[in-house]
Amino acid sequence: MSFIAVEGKQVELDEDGFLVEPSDWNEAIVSIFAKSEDVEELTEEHWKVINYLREYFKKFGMAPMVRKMCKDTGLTLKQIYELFPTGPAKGACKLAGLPKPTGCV
Amino acid sequence: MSFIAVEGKQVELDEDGFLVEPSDWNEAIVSIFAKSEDVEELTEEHWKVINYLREYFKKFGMAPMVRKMCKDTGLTLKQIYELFPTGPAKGACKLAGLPKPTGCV
Amino acid sequence: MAKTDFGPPDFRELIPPVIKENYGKWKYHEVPQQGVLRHVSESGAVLHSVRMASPRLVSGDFIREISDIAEKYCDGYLRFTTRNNVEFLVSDANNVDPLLDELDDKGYLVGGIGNVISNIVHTQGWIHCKSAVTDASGITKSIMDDVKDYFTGKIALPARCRIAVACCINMCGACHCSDIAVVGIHRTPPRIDDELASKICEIPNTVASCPTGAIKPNPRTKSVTVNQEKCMMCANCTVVCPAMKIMNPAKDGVSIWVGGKVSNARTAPMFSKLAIPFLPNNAPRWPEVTDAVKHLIEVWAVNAKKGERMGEWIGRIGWERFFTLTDLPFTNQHIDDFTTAKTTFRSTTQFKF
Amino acid sequence: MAKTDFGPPDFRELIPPVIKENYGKWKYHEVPQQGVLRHVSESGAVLHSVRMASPRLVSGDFIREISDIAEKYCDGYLRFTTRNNVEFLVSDANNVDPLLDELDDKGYLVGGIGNVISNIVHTQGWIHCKSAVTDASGITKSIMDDVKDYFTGKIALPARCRIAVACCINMCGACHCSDIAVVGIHRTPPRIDDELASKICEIPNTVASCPTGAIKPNPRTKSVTVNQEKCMMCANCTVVCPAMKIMNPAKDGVSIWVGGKVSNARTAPMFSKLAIPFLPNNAPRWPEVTDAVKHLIEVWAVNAKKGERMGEWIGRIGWERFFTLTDLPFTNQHIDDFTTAKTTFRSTTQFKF
Amino acid sequence: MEDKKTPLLDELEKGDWPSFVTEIKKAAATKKNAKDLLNQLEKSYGENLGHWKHGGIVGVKGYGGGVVGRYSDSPEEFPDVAEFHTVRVNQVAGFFYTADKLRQLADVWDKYGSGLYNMHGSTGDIILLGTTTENLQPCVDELADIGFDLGGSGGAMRTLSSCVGKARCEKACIDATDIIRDLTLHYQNEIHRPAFGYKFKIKVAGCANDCCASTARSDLAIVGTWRDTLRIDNKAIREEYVEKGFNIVDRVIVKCPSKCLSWDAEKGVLNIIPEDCVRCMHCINEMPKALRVGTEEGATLMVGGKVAIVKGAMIGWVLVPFMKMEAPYTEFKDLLDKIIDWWAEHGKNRERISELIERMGLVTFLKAVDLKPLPQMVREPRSNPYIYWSPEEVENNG
Amino acid sequence: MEDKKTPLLDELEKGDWPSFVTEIKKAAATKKNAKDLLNQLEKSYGENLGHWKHGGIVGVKGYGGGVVGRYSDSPEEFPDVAEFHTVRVNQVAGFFYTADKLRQLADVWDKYGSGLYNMHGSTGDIILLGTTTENLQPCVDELADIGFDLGGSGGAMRTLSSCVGKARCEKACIDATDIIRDLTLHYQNEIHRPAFGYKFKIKVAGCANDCCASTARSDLAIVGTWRDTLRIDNKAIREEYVEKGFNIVDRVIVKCPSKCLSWDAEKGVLNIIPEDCVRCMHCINEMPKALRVGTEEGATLMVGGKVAIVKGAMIGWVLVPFMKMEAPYTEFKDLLDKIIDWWAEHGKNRERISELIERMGLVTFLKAVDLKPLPQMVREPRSNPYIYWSPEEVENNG
Ligand code: SRM
Ligand code: SRM
Ligand code: SRM
Ligand code: SRM
Ligand code: SF4
Ligand code: SF4
Ligand code: SF4
Ligand code: SF4
Ligand code: SF4
Ligand code: SF4
Ligand code: SF4
Ligand code: SF4
Repeated sequence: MSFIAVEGKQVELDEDGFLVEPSDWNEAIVSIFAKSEDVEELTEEHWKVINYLREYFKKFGMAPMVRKMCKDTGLTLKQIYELFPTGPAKGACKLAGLPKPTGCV
Repeated sequence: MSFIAVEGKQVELDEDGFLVEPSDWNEAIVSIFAKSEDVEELTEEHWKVINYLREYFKKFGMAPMVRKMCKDTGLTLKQIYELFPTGPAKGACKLAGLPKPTGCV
Repeated sequence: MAKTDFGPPDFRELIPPVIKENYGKWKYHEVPQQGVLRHVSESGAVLHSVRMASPRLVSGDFIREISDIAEKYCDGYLRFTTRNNVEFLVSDANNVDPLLDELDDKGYLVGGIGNVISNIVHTQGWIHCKSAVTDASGITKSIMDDVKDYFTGKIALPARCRIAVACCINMCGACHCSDIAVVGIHRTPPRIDDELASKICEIPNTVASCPTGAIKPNPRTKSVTVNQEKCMMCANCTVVCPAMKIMNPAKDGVSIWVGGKVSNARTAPMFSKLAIPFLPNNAPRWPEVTDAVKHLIEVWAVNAKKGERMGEWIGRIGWERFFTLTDLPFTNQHIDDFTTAKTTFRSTTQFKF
Repeated sequence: MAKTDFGPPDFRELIPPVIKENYGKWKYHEVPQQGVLRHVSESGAVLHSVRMASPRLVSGDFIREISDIAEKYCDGYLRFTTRNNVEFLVSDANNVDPLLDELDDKGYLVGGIGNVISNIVHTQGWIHCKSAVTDASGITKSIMDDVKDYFTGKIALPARCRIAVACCINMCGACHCSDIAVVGIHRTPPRIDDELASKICEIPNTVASCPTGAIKPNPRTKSVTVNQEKCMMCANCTVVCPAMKIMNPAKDGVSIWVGGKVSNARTAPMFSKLAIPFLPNNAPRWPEVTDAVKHLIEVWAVNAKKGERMGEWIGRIGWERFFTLTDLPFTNQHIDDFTTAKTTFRSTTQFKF
Repeated sequence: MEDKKTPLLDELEKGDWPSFVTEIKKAAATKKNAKDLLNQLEKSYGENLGHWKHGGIVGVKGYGGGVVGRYSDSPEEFPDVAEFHTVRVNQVAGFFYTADKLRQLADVWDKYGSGLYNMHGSTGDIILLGTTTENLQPCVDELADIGFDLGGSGGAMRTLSSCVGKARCEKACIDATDIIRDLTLHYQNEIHRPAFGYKFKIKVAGCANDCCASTARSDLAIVGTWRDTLRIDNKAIREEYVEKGFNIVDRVIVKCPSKCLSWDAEKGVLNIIPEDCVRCMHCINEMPKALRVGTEEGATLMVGGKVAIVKGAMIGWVLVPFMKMEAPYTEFKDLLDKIIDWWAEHGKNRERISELIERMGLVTFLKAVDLKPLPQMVREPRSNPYIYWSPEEVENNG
Repeated sequence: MEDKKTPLLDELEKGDWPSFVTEIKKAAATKKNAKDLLNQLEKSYGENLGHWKHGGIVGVKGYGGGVVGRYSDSPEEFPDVAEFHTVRVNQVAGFFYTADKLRQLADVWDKYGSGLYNMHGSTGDIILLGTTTENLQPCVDELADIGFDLGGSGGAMRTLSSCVGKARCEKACIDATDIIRDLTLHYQNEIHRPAFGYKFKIKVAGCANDCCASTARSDLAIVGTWRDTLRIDNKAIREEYVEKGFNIVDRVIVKCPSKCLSWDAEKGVLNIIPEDCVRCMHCINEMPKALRVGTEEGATLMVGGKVAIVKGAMIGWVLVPFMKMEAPYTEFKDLLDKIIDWWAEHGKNRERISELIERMGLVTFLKAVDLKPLPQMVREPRSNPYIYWSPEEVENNG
């Protein structure tokens, strides 16, 4: 567990750097997470993915499967990795403020 | 198929003497059915069973199983047969205006 | 009130004296000739039973005629078998041959014992059942005409072969454990009369009746709907709800199943498995069905080892070889997709090409 | 960007010349002595492989030591087996004995070939896995200490006996097809931290994770509920949802399963079946578990015919005899109640008293 | 009634096997309903379509079952089978009859029905094929006069049946006919007044040859067996079989499923490992003059046999490996009462007992009927790790 | 760091079998995290409780898997394993190494990790046991320098593994090591960037002995087999076996599952009915010097092997009875692509392919991957009458 300062507020992160409190999420946090996840600059494409993930989660209570995400956003897996070098789970989901994916490892 | 006159109205019966149109059911019909089913006199006990069946059907969309009916009405199977000599299915259900039981034969 | 609950007549009053005296004391039996059983008691007493084919559906004339015969040769004692043959219980050994002669004269067939095809166990069909896809009696008669030499023992078989015919998958003949089973099937889903259903259908029961969960209540029509992709055309819903109809003369048909058995001899009992998913329902003599049954019997008879019933033979050679030897196509229909389907998939590299 | 997607080193560059030259041309092998394989090629070339036990979890020292040994006797060539033993690939036959001597000197065990107990396939346990009910390495070590004479071939066995240990029913060691499997189990249902679940739980996934459908969403708490009567304590939900906890040191334990196999030799592959539903999780040496395993091996070794693996032996004598001979109680837990349970019920009067 | 032609059915009078069409025609000579049955059947043959309506709920006083109602869907065309109900008459145990008894039956049925019979129905009843609603009560009353009672139908205990058993079979380990007679009398109420959610069938086979297909066709099958060793007469083996050229090794030894037999050709002796024998009957079947079942007789009870509807066919599962079966069969009846009670209590509409066991679990069922789990009950123990532990079991084990 | 005592673990240094505790201690001599691993483990041994937290999602650039994250739940007590991630390194096909290669590996891991290894993990990877988040990227970078790449984890194609195959086994009918090397290279993206709903495992066994447990442990197993007749050297049978006292009848003939072998003792000849042989390997296993696999080599593909979660364990089902396996394995890859595509499209989260096939039906799956139904795919045809007919099939059949 650790804390980061976001706009003056202490925000708690778990050991993987995911938000502990989902409601802490905001755009400023995205910029901070972007750095740790090797995203150089947040483009429109990044936001497209982030917004898609947030909406999907809101609607279905879980993260989409990667293939679905590619289909729905029109991005290839390769493009996703170009956008989020640490991958959809560790990268994109973190930036989107989703709970840490617990699928299989 | 056949018809009987009930309070001036022609009521249609199927070949087993069950009502074709469930909404045709009324108390006068019970008395008519009572005769064909060897029920000599309609007592309070009879009505208890009839009302129970109708309510059960309304609630669950099907007739109760015989054992359940005995339990719920507090009557033994023997008593049911004393009340309705042609039995729960052919006798009691018919008087109660339920659809013809189609369980196993 | 009429007399009730007294049960059937007491069998003890309807058995011949030799049985009464040797009840539970039978020591062994032999089969002096096809159609005749000779049971010998510990006391040395002997009973001959002569087995005669019956169509099962019989008239009063038949009942009276066999009664007459029984009186003539068996002091009136006779029985039926669990496969609906008639057995004359002959106490006086001298009566056996005359009895056989009379039966022969009258054109009755004698046989059905041991490694033969005994009478077909079958069901009501169009003669009395509302669910019948086909006519069990008709198919039975057509098959038995063709295979009667296996009943009389004229042609030998490796083992017994038990055939059953059911007019629908309710399988009142318990086809599910027969060497060869013939079963009427539907191939199109039921149609619903919503208007009628709203009056007559016990909807929860109808929903529950569907093995594949294809039926859902339809609150709008106060009826039900059927998911066509899930429906396996089993007709069970139509038994429960009179507003559902499934009969489709143009598309209904007959299926053939093989390899079941009931006895625990050698192997555990076995279910019959699908051999031919569909044959046309071709009354009055069902040539496609009789040909298929004969063909199955012949392939088995030629290839099985002595003592191997249909299912034991297939167990030894494997289903892939069965389909090759019988030259039957293996189709989508053969692959199970019901609840325990996965237990029927082959989890080994052991197979034959 | 770092180099990616290039795959592992090419095995062709890591095999000894004798393998390169005789690749695909091996003709037969023999086992001159336990722990040594002698493969002969069509060309007449010979390769000796010397198999040595490994604890699987090894240190850099170990890696360097076996490298040194390999260099000394095998030009540096060695491999690991699919059961985590080390195999020294000796091209020069003259090096076999010196190698064996050195291994012996150093206290390494040689063996594991043929009708023996080879290395146990096991899993991470408390050493690295969050799901571990028990410690697989510890149980493995405890068992192998006890049965090492079966590894080295000092005591003979009727056939191979493959043991696997898994620290939870995820069974990363694939216990499900082992002659003997040791599996950590829970016996109490999971507890839910509703507060945490409301933040972190992907509820649909958690609901879907339950094999028995015991989990339902709880809209009130934005969490889930567990139906205790349906819960079989499998822990799958706890893998999916960090807010569900199932560890219960006082009640968790170890189960033992027998009769599985993987090869298609003689019989199809078989699943392991439950033999002992519960033994205490008694670290550091699990005496109840090691005793049980030893006992199972001994009963099998005494009673099986030559060549019969555990499952084949049980197949011949029947499970009822297995429980008698091993003197193990047959309990409610042994009776299957999962989706294909009915296919495990005995549908024949064939059994032994 | 004009005499309709039946060219299709006439085809079924050809051939050597006895013809049911001929039988119907015989009845039709005097019976109008038999004639119309033929006519309607001819129509079915032409159209590939049955002509009986759904349903039919008719009966006689005091009984809830025993009659299967039928109405033609074309009563105008076939007025004489407009009503054509069958009467299920409880057969005599072992299907034993005398000429007199059969004639009495025929007399009654000639009077009230079509004069057509199924000898017998698949469950075991005498099926009297076709009469009118009006005739039902008098027919049943007159059947009672000659000692015949109705069998079962609907959600009831069904007519019990058995193989011939000790009456005529040397292999019978239990008195099958007596058992069904006793149970039939004991359970008259359960047979005649349907009070269950579905049918419940009982069949009794004298031995594991199961000549009445009990494990395939009955919710509770009673199958004769023995606990000691089968009896071997080595002299008879030699003289009646081996010396007459019978290949005992091929026909018996290698086919023994438990491989517990061996033939000592030198001594002419058959050896058996008694505790390995699974009493499959095969060796006894092959050499009936030399081998006999053991003497410590009893039965194995198998629960749950049935055909496919709804959850798939089942062959009965071992419930009690061995039970002595001595009149009045009190131990058996006590158990049966518990079984039926549990099923009637928990079973849904049209749910057979095996389906209920499948739904609730065998262990739950065993607990309800006070039976201990036994390895004989299963082909194999569970292979999946989804073990349920009750809190008490957790306490007891550690 | 004070030197904690580990009396419980010390018990596991006793006995002759090599001790993992000793190994950890060796590493602990120089590695603080190995030492704390030992300490935390000691605590687990004392409490019967693991001390790793749930989750752990760490990784390296460009890869979505290959690392299993782990955090201690008592980081204050065991600071050196506060982060203790394992790195799954793709093993060399056939698990072949040279001393040099191993030492290179050890050098990297000494630098960045605990100095502890699983040789190998159950899927086949080299498991580097424990490092920090910080060290991950440099460690993986240096592994790349010595030619080692990551394996799979998560919803990906997992690291492929095989038996030793043609490299050292006379029984291999396919080139197992080459196949996994080729497929591994071909499917790098699927291995390294999880895009499926769950894991997908492939294992290759050279023959039906299945020395890598492929049918039990992989969603798609490739098992070597042959189509012609196994090769018999009767001279070798006589000289190497029978004449040396080997009981060929007991050990081979009666154990042949298809009973297609017979031994002509007089002529000293082994007879086979070739078309009956199910290629189980037993006879070849027993007499390796005399019998060999056939020459028309290929593979049987088995789909669906896995362990219990969620729907119960499965042993792979025959999907393709025989496929030639020749580099570059195009026919195989085409089929695999179809299989994975169908699964990825229809599979739910955490649903293995066998579970999807079970849910949607084998026939649906076969249609999707363009395979015809074959009797080899089933142990037996259906016994229940619940047959689905598509409207087209109804049209075609009648
Ligand atoms: C008369 C009858 C019993 C009855 O109460 O009516 C009967 C009587 C005998 N059976 Fe049976 N079985 C009778 C139906 C059955 C059935 C049930 C069925 O077919 O529906 C079976 C189970 C069939 C199955 O497994 O699918 C049956 C399986 C056997 C067997 C075991 C056969 C096998 O090897 O699988 C034997 C043993 C034998 O034949 O040696 C047997 C043996 C016998 C013996 C030899 C017993 C004896 O010692 O008296 C009897 C005469 C032999 C015969 O008919 O071949 N009986 N027998 C039934 C005659 C039916 C018929 O008319 O054909
Ligand atoms: C080295 C190894 C392959 C590898 O790539 O690493 C291997 C190598 C051989 N196996 Fe294996 N098997 C190896 C794991 C397996 C496995 C997998 C497992 O145990 O997890 C199996 C399946 C086990 C099972 O069925 O559960 C396996 C089942 C067999 C069999 C069939 C045994 C049987 O009768 O059921 C044979 C045939 C034989 O032994 O005659 C066999 C035969 C052989 C032969 C004789 C093949 C040959 O001609 O070279 C090899 C040496 C025999 C030996 O070790 O006993 N190998 N063998 C594996 C050694 C593991 C170890 O260290 O002990
Ligand atoms: C008459 C008889 C067939 C025959 O020609 O012999 C028969 C006829 C019918 N059976 Fe049956 N069953 C008959 C023995 C059987 C058997 C065999 C047995 O009892 O040994 C079975 C298989 C064993 C079993 O019970 O599982 C059998 C399994 C069914 C089923 C499927 C039950 C299931 O659980 O799967 C049904 C469907 C139902 O109950 O709705 C059924 C339903 C029916 C109905 C009542 C269909 C209906 O709803 O109208 C048939 C009435 C036909 C009629 O109009 O007469 N019948 N039925 C048999 C009863 C005669 C008798 O009392 O002796
Ligand atoms: C490391 C390894 C065990 C070992 O000690 O060798 C392992 C370790 C884990 N397995 Fe596994 N599995 C390992 C091989 C297997 C195998 C064997 C195989 O692949 O041949 C199986 C059985 C085969 C199969 O896939 O069905 C296996 C079946 C599972 C399952 C159950 C999957 C199922 O469908 O039933 C899970 C549960 C899950 O995925 O959530 C699982 C989950 C896990 C997790 C990721 C548990 C978790 O969620 O944290 C374990 C991580 C432990 C850790 O901290 O390192 N592991 N797991 C094996 C991988 C090493 C490698 O890459 O070589
Ligand atoms: S099998 Fe079907 S059609 Fe035939 S009698 Fe039984 S329920 Fe009727
Ligand atoms: S026919 Fe059978 S499968 Fe189809 S809807 Fe009716 S009950 Fe369901
Ligand atoms: S078996 Fe369970 S506890 Fe052990 S490593 Fe696998 S997932 Fe972890
Ligand atoms: S432990 Fe298993 S059975 Fe129990 S609720 Fe969780 S997933 Fe379901
Ligand atoms: S079941 Fe047994 S006792 Fe009954 S008739 Fe058949 S062989 Fe005889
Ligand atoms: S009864 Fe069956 S199991 Fe017993 S000895 Fe005879 S053949 Fe073998
Ligand atoms: S699976 Fe076959 S080819 Fe591979 S090592 Fe084992 S015996 Fe050899
Ligand atoms: S490989 Fe197996 S099936 Fe084929 S002959 Fe040899 S033992 Fe028989």
